[in-house]
Amino acid sequence: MPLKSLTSKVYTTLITVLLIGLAWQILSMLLETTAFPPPWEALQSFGELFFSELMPHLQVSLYRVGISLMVAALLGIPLGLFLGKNKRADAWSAPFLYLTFPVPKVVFLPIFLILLGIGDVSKIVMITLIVFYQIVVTTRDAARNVQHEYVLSVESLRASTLELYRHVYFPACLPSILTSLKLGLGTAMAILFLVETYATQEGIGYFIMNSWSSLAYDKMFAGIIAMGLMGFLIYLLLDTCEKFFCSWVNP
Amino acid sequence: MPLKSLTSKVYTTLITVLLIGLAWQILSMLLETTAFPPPWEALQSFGELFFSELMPHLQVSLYRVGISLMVAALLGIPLGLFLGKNKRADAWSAPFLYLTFPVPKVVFLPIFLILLGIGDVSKIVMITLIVFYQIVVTTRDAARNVQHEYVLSVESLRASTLELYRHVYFPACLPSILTSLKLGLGTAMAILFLVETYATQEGIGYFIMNSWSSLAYDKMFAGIIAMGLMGFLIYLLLDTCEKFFCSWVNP
Amino acid sequence: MKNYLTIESLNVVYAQNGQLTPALKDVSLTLPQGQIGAIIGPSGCGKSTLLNVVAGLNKNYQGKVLLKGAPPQANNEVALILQEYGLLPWKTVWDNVRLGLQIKGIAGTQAAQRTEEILKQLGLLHLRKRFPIQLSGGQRQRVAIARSMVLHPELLLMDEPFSSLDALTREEMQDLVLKVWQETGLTILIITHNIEEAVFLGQKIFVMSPCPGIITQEINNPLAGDYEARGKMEFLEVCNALRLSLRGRCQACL
Amino acid sequence: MKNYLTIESLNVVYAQNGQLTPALKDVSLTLPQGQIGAIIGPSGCGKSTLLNVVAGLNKNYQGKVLLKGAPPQANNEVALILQEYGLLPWKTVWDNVRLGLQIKGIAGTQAAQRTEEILKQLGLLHLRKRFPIQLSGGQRQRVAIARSMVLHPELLLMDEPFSSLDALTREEMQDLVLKVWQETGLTILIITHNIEEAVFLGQKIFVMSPCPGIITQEINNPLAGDYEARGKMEFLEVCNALRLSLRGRCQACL
Amino acid sequence: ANPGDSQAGDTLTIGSMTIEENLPVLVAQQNGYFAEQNLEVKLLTFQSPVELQSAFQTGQLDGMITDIMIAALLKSSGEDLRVASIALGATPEEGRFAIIASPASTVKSVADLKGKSIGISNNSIIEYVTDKLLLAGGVNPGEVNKTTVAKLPLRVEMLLSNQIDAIVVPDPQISYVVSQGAKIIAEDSQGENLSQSVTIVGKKTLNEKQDALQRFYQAYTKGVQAINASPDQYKELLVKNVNIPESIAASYQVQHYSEPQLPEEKDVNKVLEWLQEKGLLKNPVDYESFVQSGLY
Ligand SMILES: Nc1ncnc2c1ncn2[C@@H]1O[C@H](COP(=O)(O)OP(=O)(O)OP(=O)(O)O)[C@@H](O)[C@H]1O
Ligand SMILES: Nc1ncnc2c1ncn2[C@@H]1O[C@H](COP(=O)(O)OP(=O)(O)OP(=O)(O)O)[C@@H](O)[C@H]1O
Ligand SMILES: [Mg+2]
Ligand SMILES: [Mg+2]
Repeated sequence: MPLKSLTSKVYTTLITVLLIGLAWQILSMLLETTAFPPPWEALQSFGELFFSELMPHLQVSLYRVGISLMVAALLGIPLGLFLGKNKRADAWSAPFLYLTFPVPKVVFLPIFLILLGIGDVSKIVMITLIVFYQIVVTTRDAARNVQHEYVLSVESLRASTLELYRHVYFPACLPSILTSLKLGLGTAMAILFLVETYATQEGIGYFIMNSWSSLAYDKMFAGIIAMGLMGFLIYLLLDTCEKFFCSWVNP
Repeated sequence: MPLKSLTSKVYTTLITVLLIGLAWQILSMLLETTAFPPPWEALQSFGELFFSELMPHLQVSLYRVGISLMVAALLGIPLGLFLGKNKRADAWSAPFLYLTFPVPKVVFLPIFLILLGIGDVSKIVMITLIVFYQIVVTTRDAARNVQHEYVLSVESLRASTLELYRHVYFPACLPSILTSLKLGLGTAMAILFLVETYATQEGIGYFIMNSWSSLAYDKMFAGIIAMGLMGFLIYLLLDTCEKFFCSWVNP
Repeated sequence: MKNYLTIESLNVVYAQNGQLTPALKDVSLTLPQGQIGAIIGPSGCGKSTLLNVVAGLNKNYQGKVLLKGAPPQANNEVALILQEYGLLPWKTVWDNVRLGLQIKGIAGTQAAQRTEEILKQLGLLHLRKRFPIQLSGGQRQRVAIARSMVLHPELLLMDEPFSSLDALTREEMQDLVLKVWQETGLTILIITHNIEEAVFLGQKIFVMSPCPGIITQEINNPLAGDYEARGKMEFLEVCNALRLSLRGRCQACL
Repeated sequence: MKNYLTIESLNVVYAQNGQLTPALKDVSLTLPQGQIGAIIGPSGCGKSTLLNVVAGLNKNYQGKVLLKGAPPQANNEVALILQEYGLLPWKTVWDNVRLGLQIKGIAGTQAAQRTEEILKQLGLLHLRKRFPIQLSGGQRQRVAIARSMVLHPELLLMDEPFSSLDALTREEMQDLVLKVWQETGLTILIITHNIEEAVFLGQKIFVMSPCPGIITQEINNPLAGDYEARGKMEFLEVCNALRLSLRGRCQACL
Repeated sequence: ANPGDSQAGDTLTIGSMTIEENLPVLVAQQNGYFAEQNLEVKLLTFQSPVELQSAFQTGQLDGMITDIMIAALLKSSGEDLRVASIALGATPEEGRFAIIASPASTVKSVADLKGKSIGISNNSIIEYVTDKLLLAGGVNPGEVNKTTVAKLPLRVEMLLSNQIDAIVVPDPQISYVVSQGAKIIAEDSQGENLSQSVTIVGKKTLNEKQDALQRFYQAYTKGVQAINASPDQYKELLVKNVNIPESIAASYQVQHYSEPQLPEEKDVNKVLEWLQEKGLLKNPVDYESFVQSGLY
């Protein structure tokens, strides 16, 4: 069974890759612009550059994204669960969230620079902050909607608040949390373009922007392929987590 | 009851605004940089500029964000529900989503420009695309997790597929969909900074970036306040929708 | 009398995490049009599984299941009361009950009238604006009953429909079902754990036994539907016979 | 004998969408330590509400509710079987049953042993790796019973615990509860719709009536717990008396 | 850091974008001229001017290479800084900017630009040069449709796909778009000296690290001399560190660099006037307190 599902997964992925390549080819032929090279050109640069250039950049970005996602999850999930459980705290924090959430965090860059310097810390904190908001909102909304029946059931066992979180709120919200991590991953990769444009010469975001600036579109798209692959791998990881930890949902 | 909850909402919001102001004041005093003016300076420019400058910019941005959110929702929600319901379609589309989702859509800007021109269309399509992904992923994950019991219950009434969507999948996923709209709103506002930097002199994103590049930090922060307010209002709208349409969740 | 329901050598196996659980094995039964069949059997013997197959909800079966000669999904005139009620938490009592009519394309005043009538009969009208979560267990169960009765189906499938009702309300409900049955001549298949109920309602009583579920006995019961019979010796005798037949179940599985 | 449970003029009102539904009005009752109390009454009369208050789940009440002289939340020795089972869908049968022990701080082999024992007694051991959604209705109900019995509580609150069980399994369960009660001398408060069950188990039987819920009668029943009595005339007489008492309910509310 | 601390003077952090102005610093780094001076110079690159100036403003940088406009804006917004030298543009030929028409457009001269759209980035040297070039060609800047496109590659792409009639860019983008068929309409390499990029330093650095700055300029001067002596030798370094499109890298010429010098007062005043006209100066800026002499 697992083997079969693995083969079929590989199969669909391959077909998808071929289809994407085909669409790409057609589009690049239609557009006839250097800004959108045909897929084989990008693939060729990808192959050439993978070990020499792309890998180190990917590693740096992976590190930044990985740390940020983890920190954001470690802070955001408990806070979200707390707010979703406690109507009072929620009512008090909601205006704060609602006022600050829509403000793009980019504008706080100067403050971050002063407080944290121009090194990796400010970059990681920036990604973390943005992903954190997404995780908090998703987790809170999920925790708000946890069926009261389950809470009562575990409360009747005289569970402490901590145990309620552990046995009810967390598992009940886990599917939503994993969704928010997936979204957070997408967001984090997008923010790479923001934070890897200052004071660094490393990272896949820098690589792509730099290739773009020097109008080296084949390199740029090689970077995009690498980015897609990196995201794909983290995604697979999250998906496996979902299969494993949420096997109770419509098993 | 509704009146009381309204007053308490206004009350917490006011307190929150005051607290944010205080934190801002303290931080700006500590940082001592022109890049982070004290709140009253920003407020003063906000007051001065609100009707003359900010309003028109806000209107333009609101239009762009509003249209994008709506289009993204109209396309993303049905697709998400469809993928969540149909395991087959999901299995086929998943690799595509997983490969393309983590690629920041910014890199497709040149292609969009070529295909759609430099006007509002390419801006709106850009925002739409990014928000669309978030809505699809959230809705799909929510639809996957709809309790099978409800589906069976309505299937036993010999409901057509369309009716299943209408009476089961859509209402069951509505809380998640509203969450994704909130997140989408935040994302859309962040992308304003990207799409309002080309070929436009309008929009709050342009206003803020323009103030920033001309080092008019008081104006910049006046713009940030306006942005926060605009987000806040859309948020309130979404929250009211949630109260209204999801009153069945732990009533 | 023509058979409304025909089941021949039905087999159902649940697959979960790579493990197979046989739930029904080689089950055959027939139910003539306009009759009431009662299924009785120990917990976990496959009664609900059987009903789900007949209702067309479980398409994953081997064997032949025909409703008026057609496969279950093709039949539009079936109504099912699920064991767990199956109420939609996002719809009020009123909307839950009206849903079936809406799906059948019956709308407007006719739907409203029928909904109101059934809610009144089941003593639920004052609760029509509530959500299921705001009801007591018995009230929820009655909403589930209303939801299927309002459809005026040809075949009514009931999975322990009165389990959460007090004795009195239960008797009222039995009477109501019987009244509707007498008036409209619909076919009914009911699962129950209550031996008296099975004997009072079931013209054909199917006794099931688990591991995997099979039908061990089929009793033709002429006393069914006779209000007078309820207290009589004859009635109690059938009940006792049924009780004995139930005792002889497979012990290996528990 | 000291009273384990004392309730004095308890009032509960549900507030929903600005509308108030009185559920219990001026309810008083006492239950001595080591006795079995049975609550019987029509659907929607507030039985579950009462039990939730005693279990400490509903803190929104007026009046006095004391368990061993302390408010319900302070009591650590209560176990509750919820009407809707209250199983966590994300835990297997095994984990659902073990959860209470885990929360009580009992872990390791002792917890595993107790869990295994109770699952065996209830015929569920072979299902231990399944999730609740993979069980039949009656199996779920038995898991809910196992979940509270494994705790060895001082006070066992049961909300229609046997409603989804077939007659035989039901009797087995009744016997099991009785056996545990005789062995450990715990106090039990059970809600049931089954008149025979109330008479067989309840040393004190509380009859409730709705709109809003009040206790109309309190019957002291010396026959309770007597296996021999089950078939006897005396037993049937008490049952009949109880049935009559239940008929005299308020008709206004339905 | 303490002014008396000898260690403190040994590191200078300079911010810049990936532009040709960086070459002397890069050469000095590569050839060890800074090391000779017992100096460590960190060159941090940014992809957009906003981030660069934020980093400078928040005290992360000792100095930065930027437009004279941004320097003036920063100065007038209260930032205590000085222009230490011209980075590029001491002569008109250095640091070329040009108005370029798209391959398909009919624009042949500056006069043809009336009513056409020009892609620029506003409040910057680009806009200043655009205005001046338009005026020199007899067109009022108000008569053209200035379109802001902040990102350089985007501006280039929009021109090449004929989304826009003309753009204003510096080198190497000029060479690139010309190689793709676009036409230069006007450039600032002849006549009046318009475009100057400058190196600015914060007052704090001036006070605390004056000695280090002097040594920096000695090394910098050696770098400039080395480049001018054999430009081709440093082409590879330039191509690697500055975004020179591959397709033109082969034919690309390393330009002439000037030794450090201060911008002339009249050039600075023209810029200040322009800023004043646009209402961008919060406080007046005067030449004397704007530049710093005596570093080289
Ligand atoms: N959340 C709620 N909001 C409003 N009313 C409620 C809520 N829960 C229960 N009620 C009402 O309170 C009354 C008592 O409910 P309760 O669940 O205690 O009844 P019960 O005696 O357990 O009935 P049953 O035998 O049907 O389970 C009912 O009329 C019910 O409609
Ligand atoms: N989704 C499932 N996966 C695996 N096994 C299942 C699943 N659903 C039911 N079963 C098993 O199939 C058997 C029959 O289940 P079914 O629900 O039909 O029993 P039932 O006769 O209705 O019992 P009850 O009287 O307790 O409701 C049971 O042993 C049950 O454990
Ligand atoms: Mg069943
Ligand atoms: Mg109840």
